[in-house]
Amino acid sequence: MSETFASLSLVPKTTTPLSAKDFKTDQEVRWCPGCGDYAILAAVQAFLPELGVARENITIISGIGCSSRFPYYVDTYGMHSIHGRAPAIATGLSVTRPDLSVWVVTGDGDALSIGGNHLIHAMRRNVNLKILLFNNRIYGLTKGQYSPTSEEGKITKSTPYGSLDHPFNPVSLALGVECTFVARTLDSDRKHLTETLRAAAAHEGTAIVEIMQNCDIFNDGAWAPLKDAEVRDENLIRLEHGQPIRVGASRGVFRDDRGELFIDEVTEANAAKVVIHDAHMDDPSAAFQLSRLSDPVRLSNTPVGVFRDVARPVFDRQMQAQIDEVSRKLGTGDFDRLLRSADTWEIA
Amino acid sequence: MSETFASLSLVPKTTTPLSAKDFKTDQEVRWCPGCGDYAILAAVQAFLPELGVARENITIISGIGCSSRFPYYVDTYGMHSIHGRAPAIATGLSVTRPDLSVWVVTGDGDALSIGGNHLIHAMRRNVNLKILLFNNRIYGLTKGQYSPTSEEGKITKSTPYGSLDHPFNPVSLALGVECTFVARTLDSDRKHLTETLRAAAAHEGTAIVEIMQNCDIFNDGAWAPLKDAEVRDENLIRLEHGQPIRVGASRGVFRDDRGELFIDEVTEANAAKVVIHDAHMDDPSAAFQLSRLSDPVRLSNTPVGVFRDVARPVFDRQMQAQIDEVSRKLGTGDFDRLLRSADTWEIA
Amino acid sequence: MSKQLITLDQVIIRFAGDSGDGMQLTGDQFTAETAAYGNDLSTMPDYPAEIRAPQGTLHGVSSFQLHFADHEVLTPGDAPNVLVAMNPAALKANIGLMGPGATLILNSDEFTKRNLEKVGYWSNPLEDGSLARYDVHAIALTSQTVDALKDFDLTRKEAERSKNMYALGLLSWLYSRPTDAARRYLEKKFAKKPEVLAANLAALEAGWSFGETTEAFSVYYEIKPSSPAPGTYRYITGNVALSYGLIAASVRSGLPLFLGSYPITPASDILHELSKHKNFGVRTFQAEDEIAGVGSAIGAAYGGMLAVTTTSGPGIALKSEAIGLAVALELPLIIVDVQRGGPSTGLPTKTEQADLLQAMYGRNGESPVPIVAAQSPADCFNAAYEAARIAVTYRTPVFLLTDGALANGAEPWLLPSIDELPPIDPAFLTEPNHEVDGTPVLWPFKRDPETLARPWIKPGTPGLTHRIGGIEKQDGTGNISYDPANHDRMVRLRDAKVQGIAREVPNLWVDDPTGDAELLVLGWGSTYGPVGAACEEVRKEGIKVAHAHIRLVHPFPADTGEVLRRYRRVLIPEMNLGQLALLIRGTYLVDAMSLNKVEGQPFKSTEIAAAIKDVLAHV
Amino acid sequence: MSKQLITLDQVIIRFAGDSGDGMQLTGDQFTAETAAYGNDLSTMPDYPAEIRAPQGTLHGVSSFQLHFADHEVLTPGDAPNVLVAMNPAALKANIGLMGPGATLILNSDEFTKRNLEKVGYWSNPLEDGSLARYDVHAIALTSQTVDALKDFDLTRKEAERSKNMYALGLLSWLYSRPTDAARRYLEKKFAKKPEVLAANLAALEAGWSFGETTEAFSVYYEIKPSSPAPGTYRYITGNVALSYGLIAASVRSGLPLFLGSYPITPASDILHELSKHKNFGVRTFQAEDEIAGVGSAIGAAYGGMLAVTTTSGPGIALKSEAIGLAVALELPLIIVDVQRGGPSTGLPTKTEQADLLQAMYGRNGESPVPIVAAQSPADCFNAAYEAARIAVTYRTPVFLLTDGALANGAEPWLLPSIDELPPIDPAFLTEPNHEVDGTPVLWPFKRDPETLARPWIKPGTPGLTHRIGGIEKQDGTGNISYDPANHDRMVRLRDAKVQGIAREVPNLWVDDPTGDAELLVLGWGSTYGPVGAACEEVRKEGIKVAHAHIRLVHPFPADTGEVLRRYRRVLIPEMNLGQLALLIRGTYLVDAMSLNKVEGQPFKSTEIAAAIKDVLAHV
Ligand SMILES: Cc1ncc(C[n+]2csc(CCOP(=O)(O)OP(=O)(O)O)c2C)c(N)n1
Ligand SMILES: Cc1ncc(C[n+]2csc(CCOP(=O)(O)OP(=O)(O)O)c2C)c(N)n1
Ligand code: SF4
Ligand code: SF4
Ligand SMILES: [Mg+2]
Ligand SMILES: [Mg+2]
Repeated sequence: MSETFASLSLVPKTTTPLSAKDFKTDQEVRWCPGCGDYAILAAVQAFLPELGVARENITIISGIGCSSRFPYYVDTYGMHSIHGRAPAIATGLSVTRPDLSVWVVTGDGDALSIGGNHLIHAMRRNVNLKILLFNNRIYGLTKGQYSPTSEEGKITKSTPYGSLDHPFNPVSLALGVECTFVARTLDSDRKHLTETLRAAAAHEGTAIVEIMQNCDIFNDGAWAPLKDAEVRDENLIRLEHGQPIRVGASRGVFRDDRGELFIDEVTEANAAKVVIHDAHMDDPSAAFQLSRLSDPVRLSNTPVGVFRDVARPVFDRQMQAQIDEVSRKLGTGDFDRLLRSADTWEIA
Repeated sequence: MSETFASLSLVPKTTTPLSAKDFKTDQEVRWCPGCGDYAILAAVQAFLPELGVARENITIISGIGCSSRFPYYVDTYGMHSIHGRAPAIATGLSVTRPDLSVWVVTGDGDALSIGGNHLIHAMRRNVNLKILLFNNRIYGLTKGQYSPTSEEGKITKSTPYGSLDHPFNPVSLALGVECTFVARTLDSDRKHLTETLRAAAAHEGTAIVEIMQNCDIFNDGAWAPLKDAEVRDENLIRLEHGQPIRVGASRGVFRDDRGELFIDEVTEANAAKVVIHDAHMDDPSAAFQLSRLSDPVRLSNTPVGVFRDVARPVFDRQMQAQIDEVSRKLGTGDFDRLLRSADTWEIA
Repeated sequence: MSKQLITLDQVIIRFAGDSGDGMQLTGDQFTAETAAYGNDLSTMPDYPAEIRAPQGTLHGVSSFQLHFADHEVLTPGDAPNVLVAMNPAALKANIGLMGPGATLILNSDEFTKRNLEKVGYWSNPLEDGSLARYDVHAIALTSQTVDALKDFDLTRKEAERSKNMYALGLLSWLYSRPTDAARRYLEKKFAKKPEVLAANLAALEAGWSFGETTEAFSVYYEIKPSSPAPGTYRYITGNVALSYGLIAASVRSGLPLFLGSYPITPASDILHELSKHKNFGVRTFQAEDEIAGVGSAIGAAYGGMLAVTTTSGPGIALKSEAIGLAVALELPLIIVDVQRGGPSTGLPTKTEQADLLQAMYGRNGESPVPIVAAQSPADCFNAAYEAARIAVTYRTPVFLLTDGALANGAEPWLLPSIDELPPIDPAFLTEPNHEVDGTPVLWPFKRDPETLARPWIKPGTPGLTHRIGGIEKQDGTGNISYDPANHDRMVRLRDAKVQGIAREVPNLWVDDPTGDAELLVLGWGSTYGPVGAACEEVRKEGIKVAHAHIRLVHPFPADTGEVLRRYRRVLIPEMNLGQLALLIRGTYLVDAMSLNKVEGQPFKSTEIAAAIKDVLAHV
Repeated sequence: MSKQLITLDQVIIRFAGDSGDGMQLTGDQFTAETAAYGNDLSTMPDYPAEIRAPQGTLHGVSSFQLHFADHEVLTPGDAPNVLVAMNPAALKANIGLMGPGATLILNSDEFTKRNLEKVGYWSNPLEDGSLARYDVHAIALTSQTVDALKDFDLTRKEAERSKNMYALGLLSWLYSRPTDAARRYLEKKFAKKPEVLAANLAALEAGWSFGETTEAFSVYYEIKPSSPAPGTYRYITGNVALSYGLIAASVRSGLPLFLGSYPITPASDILHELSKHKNFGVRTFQAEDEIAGVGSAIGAAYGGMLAVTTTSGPGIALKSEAIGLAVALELPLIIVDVQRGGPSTGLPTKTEQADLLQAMYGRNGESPVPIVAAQSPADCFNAAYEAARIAVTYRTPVFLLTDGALANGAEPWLLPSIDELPPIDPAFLTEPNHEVDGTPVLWPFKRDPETLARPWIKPGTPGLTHRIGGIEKQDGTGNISYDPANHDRMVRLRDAKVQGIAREVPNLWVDDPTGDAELLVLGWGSTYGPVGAACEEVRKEGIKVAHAHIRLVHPFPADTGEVLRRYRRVLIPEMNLGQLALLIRGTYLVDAMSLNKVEGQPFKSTEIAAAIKDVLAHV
């Protein structure tokens, strides 16, 4: 696909068409066999050519974790930084280089435990980042402690008697800080994952994509109800903008008098009342309500797709505009004039 | 009032009745004349006797900022810690000392800028803390830089051409991470402030109270539309559980077909349709929706009062219960047995 | 066939395979057997930073080295006598460590063309003569295991998994080890999977029998038990010993233990271990990050707990601001740094000693903190206990430095008796400690004249409400003070308090058998083993050398300067670029030389021995 | 009345009052007048940590000291000649600094019983004879100001606010200063409030006239202009000079400037200053915390900007993990630490030099970073420029240390010409820099043989896509490497790169007029002024003493050891407990003595002079 993304208007276009192969590096991929990260890597490598921009104008910044090894495997510019700080580092890059497409790859521990603060600040500022949050509900790289998305009572190396913490819902969290683009998808659903990447890439500003990812070794099957062919369709809610929100084969999402959502069989009589998904509402409340539908343990009624996608001034653009504006008003900086901006005196 | 709070069931009761005076220290209060912090201090000192617990079983932990000087002025145990870390420090105290009533005092910079991560994690864990967030929409102590709650385009020392960041809405943020008690009140409304403190104190688990506070020196009048006698009643929405949500003298909050809230004149015809506030709903969506009503700049339609107040297991209780449970199962720890828990051998 | 039994005084075995081959487990079990048999020993695991690096690659090799003997063992050993390599990658990654004549037990099943090429072997070393200098035993470990388990209802893949037990059986036979401990372990581990248990036991058995019957081995060995001090022993790793030391301090002081921590290699196992012992009242809190880890510990310390935070180097960097707060608050706090290769993420699973100066100086302002360093895996117990004792006695944060090699290394440990450990007295203040105009008042910063420690006051104590903070405090009252002279006094008082610890700790430990050595080798932390072994080695050649080892790195023991001046030369081997050396030189103006190795690997005793000879050749 | 004009060679004036009295402004304006008049000068503000501490209390006193002369001025001066005290608190807080015979100008209106008791004066010092040793001028500054403004449409309170301008007028008369600069300032400030402007100008005028007419003053003074190097001068504070140094480096190198910072006293003014200059393409980013401040700067550095992060001690503690990453990535980065009193929150508005070892060692692993220290307010320009030059040339994070006294202190500055500053060449790599089997490839860690710097490669450069990270890298290729020997090599290479800077920087600056002094006073940073002044002072008494000052604190200039060994004694005055001393002693084994003052206040030259004499008395 060579159609360009409006969001990448400042990024130089490529002249030669690229393929997934062009985004592979010579480094051996070192995840465990079966790890969900492989599928995400393949999907991203296959998707990137669609951006239509030169490889050298893409940069991927990651933190630390299994997931954060990602940049080594994608032949763009990249940085494997330190634990939790990728959004902060990427912010510095994004606001100084609007000519780059900047991606952040992070894990549930990296983004939501140690890195929670940078993440929420990047989102409120609407920094021009596409954040891929690989959520395997566990600390993989450190060999299996519970994470801020692990379900309550989780038995892990650090919680042999069960964890006590109530997990974050990453989508609710992102909506609570008014992130302008919030989506969720699955490592194993290549098509949905690719579509979600496409929507994120098209968004101007911060786009966060929670990717439900399987850790084969320390949390195998964490997302089974959403992946196993037999049950997934009954548990997943595939959000599509402008479409009625359906659950499984026969059910739908409805709203009661008090404004609360509930799920019921769709009949001919009530079909028209199925809630229509509107990802472009400025008020994040409706999206927030959808984020509350899923059961954090059984994973029933879990919406995937784009919860929210709205426009708001973008941080790097704003910063550039301010520089342009001030330069226009004051004239481009003249160092000698700056030195003399206070009272001076001459000694002969 | 000597009635005890259920939430303080593990905290020793006082035998001698206390008064506000008992909570004053010999340290000179060093805020600027006219600072809203004085009113909050007076309200807290007047309220604390109501808790019915001994002074020595109250501890106040603060970070750094003008507001964070608070503990020095209240004659309980207290710690003026470092910037942003009060929720983390208080968590360590709370989970080890369920016999204490632990309060956190923090500012908009302290809590939401540098301390954002600890704050959201304390809230998701439902640590037994009463968090008073003095929001003056500015950094006071460092002499007036914009804060994460400052309105967009704010001109301050660090943003002579206007700030670019979109502010946090602290209530939305807290609801996004499912804090079990979320409220908002005003420094200048002693009665409302005291009622809110009372409700927070009664809550088991994390209670966050955003107190809109005036900084006389660097952000005077930031909350004027909610404080000036002439206009405040038209701007404030006083939430009361179980009551219709009214706006000013004649208006009310309604819900449309798509579930969205809107504000309209209340007539005899529609009076029954005014939304009734339910702070006890498990789903935070309705409270979230209310948090979106206010305009961050003009401050019209700003709800105050308790947005959410729900029960969830409390972190210190859970930790104690786990210790009790394991001790019951394994027997109280015997060090010698522990040493011998692996294969041993004797050398004669 | 009758086989010859040869008695050895010591052996170093290295097990190596793919991350998924279970080599750590095999090593652990062989070690358990060996410990139970009564040999002294020391171990060193070495594994990749990736969870499962790609199969069959060099990156994916995981190994475990064990040194055991009929005498005292100080290190995991330099050049192994035996290498068990489960695939070509394991051979290639480790062959460089093996001296000529060493025994290689190689899993011939894995020496396929594909596997060989994956690691850059363009011909098969089993056939091309390149291993001629070694005693090679190419054994089809995988297929023999599968064969031995053919009667079990297992897929081939499942059966293959037991090949590490087969290898364990073989090695157990070869070195006359009892297999009871391994059996017990398997029984416990697979209690709920009787089929798997039976298969593993059968593989173990089969490996043993293979050794006994095959003609491949004409000799087998025994290594007599060593004769250490009498008592009850167990085998213990540094991280577990450290955890036990903290629990012991909690039990002995009556202070409940609180750990605030964030997982990080190689420190996480302390969190894992302590989280098991809730029946000791231990509260473990997995915080959102390192700052919250230490922050929560400071809160717990304020609440009157024995508070601990554990991490590795990058985590210390994050904690440094809060540690400064603990210094200003003068609260007891134990900060454990299990050092790993740096800078930055560095070599996360490798060892190093490069955080000493970070521990000393990694905070703003004059912020003195005592530093205790553990010197062997079992010694982590004593070091942790001592750190807790100092923290409580002096009301101060204390650094406890270990490293990756100590944390994962293991050795036999003579079990202590809790009652014989030195007492730790929290001595909480419960009454006003000062008088102003005849009225009793609390002065939270009034110091003990001896230790200069301030009182520790638990919230909840009536009559002693007070506030503390990170701003400079007035001497005595603890109120905020911007007075210049007071600040200077407080800075010096905090420093004097820490320096004063030197008064009551033992003198510098020195081992100088002849008393007239010219060279002193000065070590700290985990160089204890290799320095000790090197000294023994060169002494056998008649070389006179002394070994001093610093346990309390800050402040230095009171007699350190005096000891240093007794020797013409001082050599300081460190796994860094000379951090202790800087402190020793700067403090005592002694021209100490550095021997530096920053390879993520412990010193070999031969490396130190060579340096000793080199220095002495130039005296 | 005819008054006597006396010519002085120097004067030290201290303005003191309540935080709300506008003393900083008065001081600034008097300074501006004085600078414009052509005196050399040095200033030191001193204000409380609270925004507005309670009125009339000791905590609330804010003061501003100015030293000006007809010759070169090195410090803000020790004992002021004149104290202007706007209330009893200001008198009480400062009287201890005043020598006998000093002039006190006291605002008698404020010496009420209530105000006196508030600060513990139980009798009125204006009446009780306790000020007999001084030349006291009790003047009703407040009511005279109100009187002077009675024709303006102002409330009494509003009128009172101008009392600082009245005092400024009086002092300007007393020292024959022109008031044009103050007028211009007021005109600009109150351009939109003509009434207030007029009132302030009237107060200024009235103060001057009062001096001229009152009998209280029978003499007035003049201090002739000093005769510095010819050129254009302005008055500048350290923080502004530092900001300009960074902008100059940006202009000269062509690298856009990026600042990632979080506000903290006394560093915030750099953020404030830089945020004004967006027309230089300067991007300032007020981050959510210090970690994001440095993190964003690392991102910007990777993007090819001149990246800076600014903070004070506690902020450095927080940034330390990320600085370690910058060391591993080998990216240019300037880290500014405006040091303040520690540990922890300490004395946030006071000065100290106690972060040197934090800058050296406050990171995990071997993590060497060059350190540049500024030595006077105006010198912050040069130091910042030099830090930027080193960062870019060597692809390394560089620490730039200043302190509270330098940051807020001010002095006249001879304006530089941008074209004469040394060039800074980003020299971005744009093509492959290596060949493998004849194919050109990029080796992101291939080093310049001279500087050992690696290439800097901007994202967006075609053909050079590559990944970098905090894990140890293979020498040359930059790929992840766990190889032991490679790690050792990389650790030593990073160290050698930083050590190598010593080769190309100037020799140690030494001032030894006679060439045969026995004592060397060695300083760094802001002790430059007081050490220099102390040396001049004692030299007047015929004492021979040398002064050396270290600008590049790490690595030390190449000839440092040689210089040190030229002197029998070395004395190192520091506002800490001996941090440079440890490094000097440890590096050169020279028995340097320390003179330590940790009071949150700069050294007085007399304190250093006394120490010099003391040392020489014992040589
Ligand atoms: C400062 C710091 N603290 C801790 C660690 C150890 N650490 C590395 S990755 C990780 C968590 C990984 O979890 P997640 O982000 O979910 O990534 P995953 O491995 O599951 O993909 C931790 C705690 C570190 N590298 N640095
Ligand atoms: C680590 C660290 N960074 C920065 C500071 C400087 N600082 C002190 S208070 C503060 C912000 C205060 O704002 P807020 O929390 O809103 O409190 P307020 O003064 O407005 O009550 C800052 C940036 C500090 N003390 N420590
Ligand atoms: S540990 Fe889990 S997340 Fe990490 S590489 Fe292995 S399977 Fe993937
Ligand atoms: S600066 Fe503002 S917040 Fe701080 S004490 Fe003064 S008025 Fe209050
Ligand atoms: Mg994870
Ligand atoms: Mg504030």
